Amino acid sequence: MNIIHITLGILLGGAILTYFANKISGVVRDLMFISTIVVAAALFFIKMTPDTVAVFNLGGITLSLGMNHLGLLFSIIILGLAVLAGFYSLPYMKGKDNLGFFYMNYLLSIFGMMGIVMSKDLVSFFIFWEIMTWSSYLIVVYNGNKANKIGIKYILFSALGAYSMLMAIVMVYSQLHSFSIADLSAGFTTMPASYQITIALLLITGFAVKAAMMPLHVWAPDAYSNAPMSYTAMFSGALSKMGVYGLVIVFVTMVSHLPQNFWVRETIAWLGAITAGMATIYAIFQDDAKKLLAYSSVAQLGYIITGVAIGTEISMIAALMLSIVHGMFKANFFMVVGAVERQAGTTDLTVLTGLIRKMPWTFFSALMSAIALAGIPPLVGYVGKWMLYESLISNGNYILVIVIFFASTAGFLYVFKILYSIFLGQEEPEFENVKEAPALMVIPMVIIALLLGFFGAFPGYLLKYIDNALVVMGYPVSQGKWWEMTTLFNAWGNKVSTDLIMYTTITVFVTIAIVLFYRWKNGRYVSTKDISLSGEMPKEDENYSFKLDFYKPFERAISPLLRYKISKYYNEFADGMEAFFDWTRRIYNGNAQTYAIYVITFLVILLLIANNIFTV
Amino acid sequence: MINDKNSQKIVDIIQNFARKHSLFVLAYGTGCGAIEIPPTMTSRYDAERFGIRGAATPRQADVLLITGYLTTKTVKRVIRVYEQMQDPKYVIGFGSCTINGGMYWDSYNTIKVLDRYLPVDIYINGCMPRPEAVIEGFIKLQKKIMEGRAEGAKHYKENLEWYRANQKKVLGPTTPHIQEYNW
Amino acid sequence: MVGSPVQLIAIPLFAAFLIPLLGKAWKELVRITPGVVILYLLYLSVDLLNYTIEHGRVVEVIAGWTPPWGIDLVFSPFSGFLATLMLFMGLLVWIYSYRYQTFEDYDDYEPTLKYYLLLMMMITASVGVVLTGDIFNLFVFIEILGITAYGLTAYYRHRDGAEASFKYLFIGSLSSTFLLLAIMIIYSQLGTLNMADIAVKAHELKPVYKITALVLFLVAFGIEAEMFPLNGWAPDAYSQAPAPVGAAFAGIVVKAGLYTVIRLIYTLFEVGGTYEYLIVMGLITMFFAEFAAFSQTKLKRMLAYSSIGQMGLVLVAFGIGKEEGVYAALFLMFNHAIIKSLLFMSGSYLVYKSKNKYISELNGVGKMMPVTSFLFALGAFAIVGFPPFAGFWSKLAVLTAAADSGMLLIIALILSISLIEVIYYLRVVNRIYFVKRDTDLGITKPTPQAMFSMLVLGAIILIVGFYPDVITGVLHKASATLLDKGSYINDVLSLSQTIN
Amino acid sequence: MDFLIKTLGAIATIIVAFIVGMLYMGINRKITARVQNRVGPPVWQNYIDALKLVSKKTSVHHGVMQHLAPAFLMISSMGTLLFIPILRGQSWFPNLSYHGDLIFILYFMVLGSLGMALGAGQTGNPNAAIGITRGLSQMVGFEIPWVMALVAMMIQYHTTSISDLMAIQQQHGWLMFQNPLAFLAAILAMLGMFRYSPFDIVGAPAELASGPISEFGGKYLGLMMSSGSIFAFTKLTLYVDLFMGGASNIVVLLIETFTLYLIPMLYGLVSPRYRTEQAIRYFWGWPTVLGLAALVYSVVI
Amino acid sequence: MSLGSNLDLLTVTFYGTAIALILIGLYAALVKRSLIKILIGLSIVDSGINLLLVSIGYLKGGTAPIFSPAVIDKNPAMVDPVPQALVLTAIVIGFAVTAVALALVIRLYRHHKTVNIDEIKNLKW
Repeated sequence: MNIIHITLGILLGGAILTYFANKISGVVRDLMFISTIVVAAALFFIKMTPDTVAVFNLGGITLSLGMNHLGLLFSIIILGLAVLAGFYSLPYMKGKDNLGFFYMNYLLSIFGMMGIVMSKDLVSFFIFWEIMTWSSYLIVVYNGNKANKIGIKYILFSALGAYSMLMAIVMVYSQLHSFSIADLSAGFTTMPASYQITIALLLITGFAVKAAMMPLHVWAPDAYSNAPMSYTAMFSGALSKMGVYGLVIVFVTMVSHLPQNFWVRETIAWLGAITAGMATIYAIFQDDAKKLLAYSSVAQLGYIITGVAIGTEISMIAALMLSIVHGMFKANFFMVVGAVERQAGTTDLTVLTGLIRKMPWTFFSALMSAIALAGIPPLVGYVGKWMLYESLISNGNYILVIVIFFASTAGFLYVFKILYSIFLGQEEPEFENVKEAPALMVIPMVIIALLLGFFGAFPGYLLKYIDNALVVMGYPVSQGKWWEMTTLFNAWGNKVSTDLIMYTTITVFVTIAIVLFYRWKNGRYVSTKDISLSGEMPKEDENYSFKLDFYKPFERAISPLLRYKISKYYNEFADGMEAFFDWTRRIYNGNAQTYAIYVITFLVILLLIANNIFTV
Repeated sequence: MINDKNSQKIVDIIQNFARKHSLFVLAYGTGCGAIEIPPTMTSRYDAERFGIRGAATPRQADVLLITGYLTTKTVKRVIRVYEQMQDPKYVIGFGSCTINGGMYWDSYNTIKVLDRYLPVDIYINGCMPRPEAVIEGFIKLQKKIMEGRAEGAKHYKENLEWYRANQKKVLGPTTPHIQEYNW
Repeated sequence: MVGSPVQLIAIPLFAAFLIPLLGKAWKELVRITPGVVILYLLYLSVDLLNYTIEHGRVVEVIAGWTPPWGIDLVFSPFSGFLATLMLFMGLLVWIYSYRYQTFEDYDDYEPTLKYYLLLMMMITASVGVVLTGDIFNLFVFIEILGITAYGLTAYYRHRDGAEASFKYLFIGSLSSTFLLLAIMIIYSQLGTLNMADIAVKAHELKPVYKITALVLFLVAFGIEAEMFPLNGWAPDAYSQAPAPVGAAFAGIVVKAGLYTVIRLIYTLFEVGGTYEYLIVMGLITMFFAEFAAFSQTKLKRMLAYSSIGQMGLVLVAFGIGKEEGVYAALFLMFNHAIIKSLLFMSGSYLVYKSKNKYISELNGVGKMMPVTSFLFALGAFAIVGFPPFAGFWSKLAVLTAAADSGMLLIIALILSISLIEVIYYLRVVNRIYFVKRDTDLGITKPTPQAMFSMLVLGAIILIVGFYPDVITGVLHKASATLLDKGSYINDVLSLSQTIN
Repeated sequence: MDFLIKTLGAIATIIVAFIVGMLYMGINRKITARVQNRVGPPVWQNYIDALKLVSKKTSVHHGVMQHLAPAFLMISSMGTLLFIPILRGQSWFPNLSYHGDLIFILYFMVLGSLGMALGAGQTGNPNAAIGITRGLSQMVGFEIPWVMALVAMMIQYHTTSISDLMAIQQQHGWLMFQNPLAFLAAILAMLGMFRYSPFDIVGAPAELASGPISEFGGKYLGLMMSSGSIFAFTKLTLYVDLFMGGASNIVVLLIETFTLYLIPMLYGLVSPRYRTEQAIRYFWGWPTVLGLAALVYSVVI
Repeated sequence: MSLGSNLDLLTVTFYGTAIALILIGLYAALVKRSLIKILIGLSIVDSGINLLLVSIGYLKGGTAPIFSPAVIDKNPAMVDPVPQALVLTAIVIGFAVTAVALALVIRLYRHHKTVNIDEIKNLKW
């Protein structure tokens, strides 16, 4: 019994107990759920040391679990978000059906994720991966909304990824007769070249599905937006990072040894960048907050994939930094949307309007997340992006920089859209009685928002963990070379002082704000209906907020790009396959005589060719 | 210091100077007089050399230029625009129609005397006034501002009830949207 | 060791014919007797299995005639494992069908009597198929199995059971024709019917006879094992039979059919190309069956096609050969028996009231029948191979076995088939849990007995899933035994020497 | 002491930027008038305007974001100003230029737009929101050639620091001659950055009632104007630093910045207005081609 | 005891008839549309196979395979008893199958009011 057993045991046991606690009462269930997460997280962070190992023998296979700094880094994302989103979840999910089921799967997916980051061999990795997949799948379809469309899409792509991973795993086994990841990285170079590239590509496919890389991303927008927001915070924030985790391992231990190293990296990096670009464009035109954020998640994951694929030291730091930061701000954003959904009853951006005065704290955290998401200094979102650009430029991927920069700039558009549509604009009588979300929901959001600011000034606190993780992966120590506690360096020795930026910003902001707020009391708030509009005064039931065709000019400008939609090809392929399946089953035409003729024909054919296929 | 009388005077002088030389005009082009505004602003007469420039919204404007007759329908808007403007603000009545109704003196639905509804600082007479006259009017207004006599807004505030009563009288039951005026 | 393998066949056969007599005494005995008998047999079989795992196979001679002249029963870890599995499934099927409501629709106890009689005979025949060492005896058991299966398929008068049964019978009699022809060729050329003896003498056969016999065998057994172009009967029979019979088909009958193919290829003939044949046919079977399953609109038919597809996978696993492949195949057979039976059992209760058993009628049933739905979902998750359920380990075993032999293309094909499987099973699960109920069909609660047997199956899925070692030891032993052809021949034929 | 000097320097920098920026705007108005055959306002007209706006009473607001919008704008303009070198090799304007690099500045310059966008959104005026969407869309347009030009220079000289680029220009000559393609792309992007005609659809007065700022008056507008003029100076200085080797003293700086300022100004005087999508397509046309060519050029060099 | 060793007219007739029966039976089973005819065809196939089986065991001039001391002393050519046993079993089984099949046909006829196999396909796809 060590901390690994205990953490996993608590999570698994807690999951099952939570389900049964639901039969007793809702309060017991909630307590069970939250205490499971909190206790697991607390014990984990207090007790976990990087050298703990646990071994199971199952089915003739040795499953070994352990922890290293890379895993620790991702555990921070997982458990940190789990605690925050867990607290958030309690009021958010209150009164919904089947909560025992929901919380059980919630805990199971955390269990799966923790298992993944602890796995030291491929089989346990796969087992936990699948547990994570199906538990998250059950949550995606949990509210029953278009379950067969969205859920099947999600599970189909997940299974596609998982099965390509499984194929790679058995290929590894056939070559090395071991499932251990350590053996794999040691023995990778001894494999035949064709195996090396196949295994690497299969694994990349498997992880890219979870990380929603370009041709495999079509599940993501629907799945993200369909799950309850308190889970999507985890889903987009932590669960998708498992794909990143896998990609990091693959790129470090395998791709770097490939003869095709360069091409694999370039391809994946480009796919990541195109993912970022296209997903951003689609995010801009979404009219549902959840969908918008879902596409935005895909886009952000695109940056991360690019960073991982480039694989230089600084790009790895950038990718891991972006992973953490994306986990923070996107989880926060989804929580914001969840709070809005709970309080105002909808996430339709064309309906929502003017909630800023009703939900100021929610707006504050949304604003912080938005600034971090857009990568604008001085919040921490900027650190990762900066490093990503520096790495791409110093690595010679110039066009990639442009693509990513385009995605990033276009990201402002949807950031503004979501902030404006939900919180700004004219107030609506329909939302007259909307209140700020309960404290249990607001506090996690505000905590994340403040953390975004804090890490913006002192990114070193995060970079330290990333550095440890990268040292485990065989990179040299990067502190001092690429970053200090409050300074970032690029390949050419140029630097950015994050703390100075933060101080300058705050100084200027506060100074100007003081000027602006001088004689604040003399000012008077007037309703947003009181606007200068050619002397016209909107009636109470009229709302002049700009909602429809929000970025029509941009859409017109970019229309050639929108003509190709990958889901169209997938749909056509699926329809074709379905028609084909339907056609093949016509073989069973229901006539016994036909079946008999099949038998005789088969016999005759087999007799005729038997000499060729059987050797006596 | 700011409450000190002398320094207040200096501040007033500076402020009035600035206000005088920077008149953002919101032209309310209701009547035929609007046609005289473009020549006033463009190359021929170039009002901008006096610091007069157009403003697009009442929030930014200093001068409300009523170019011609106002009907009961438009006066509602004009009042609203006027009240949306920020202090200090001035009204210029433009053309005979704003003074006494002009050629619409017996029309059933035009406003005859603008001053009953809005505090007009300067009238520019003529039907319609030429751009020269308009510029003349602006210069008069500038003088008034410099001397600190352009206090229509203050007058409006002080006699709000009277104005409101007049407005109500002419607008009748169609006045529900006029906001409370308390700034 | 408490008894000889003969009891495994003799007792149920005897009991089957005793049932009507007992029924005259007390009608409830008709229901109770089979259970008691099967329970005893299961005990016997487990005991024997334990014995054989330690001491090697038990060869039992019937009526004193030693092989190669007489008929012998071979209880090896391999055949014993299958026999035990069949008996266990038989027991669960019995529990499940105990006071199964449909039977009670009839006033008299005659249908019940027929059902239990046929069920007992079916179990007898299946166990006989697995245990016998004589090829003609095998034929006889297969025929008995067939006749009982025809009867059980046509059990319901008001459904299309007769049609399904006729198809089954038609194809089945073709199968028996070919089997008899093949036996005839073997006997005419080798003059022996004992499997071990045939295996020894097989090389004496002229190639033309050998190949003809092989082809005939393959087609005949292929029909029983539901290979692709030969399996037209299967989905009909599965879907029209009563639910416990469907489960029994998946858990018992198919296993017997598969066993024959395996025995043929692994023991009787050593002919090059058979393994490849198995793989190719298995893949084709899988593909067509899963394609068909994908587009089904009726639940039981979908399960039936899925079952065929799984059998294809088992064939592939056997075709991989080697110990890993056989191990994987046996594991798959075990899982398939457990899981597919559970799916049939729970699934038929989910659509109990429905006439046409459409999948769309499952919408939202999860709220009304939580436990049954949960068990169905568990089965679905297990059969598509999600860890940590039982199906995962067998899938992993197949894949590692294939990878060991370097058959990457096959792995890819198996996995892509699995994708289809995932879709259509989860579509059903989605309907059960996450789609709103839109029919006014009522539900029928499972009987406690049925619930018990389903729970047992569910528990096995979880136990094997979390701790596969409960079963892997036996499987390893069984697969080693199957591959050890020499010792099989030796064990069987040495009897005659010791006696003579 | 050092801190004090730095702070004073920063304040001085901002004041100079404000004065110069306002002056440029005034000159712009004057020149525009002359081109239109008018006398035009005096060059100090803008100071008067700003003074008037600040002294104007501002007694209504629509919420806190409207208050903060000018603050956000100021962060972006002043902050950027503080992080780029004003004069080369002189201690007159000590600032933070060694603590940020080009990519940082690229992003920092956007913060103001975002804050402004939020402030305009808060007012609830549909014209403001429409203007914002146009502005942001247009920004996506001109950022592409702009970034291309910057990346071209970064890879040509292996640095992302403005000071380093200035130092390099001391040795190799101005970058506008070293990589003329990048310079052209950057200049074309600058047209969009200044939002003068033909790219002034954001605040098209006749159509959108001055767009984003339509609810801002008084001190808000005054601060926005100040911020705009500081930002104009900042951008010009940045261009001078990047392409004209920086300036060694204030006179040179003024000459150089003014020369650059003439480009968008004169281009704007003779241009009608582009629609948003036309503007975006314009930036993704020749400027982007030039930017790509610049990239290729600097890779080849 | 190979097939080709003692071919004579009788053997050829036996084998030929048996194979002809099998083929006729298969023809009936595969081509005829009536369930009854199909069953008859299957029965003919059965008969053919049984005949074939018996023929294998046949030995020209062989006696009945009855072991008695008198017979054993003469060491005569006995026909092989095993095929005969097999045939007996096969006949029984065939009988049972035919019986079941006929019962099914009656059921099908009641249900579908036809014995045309083309019309009995409620279960398909």
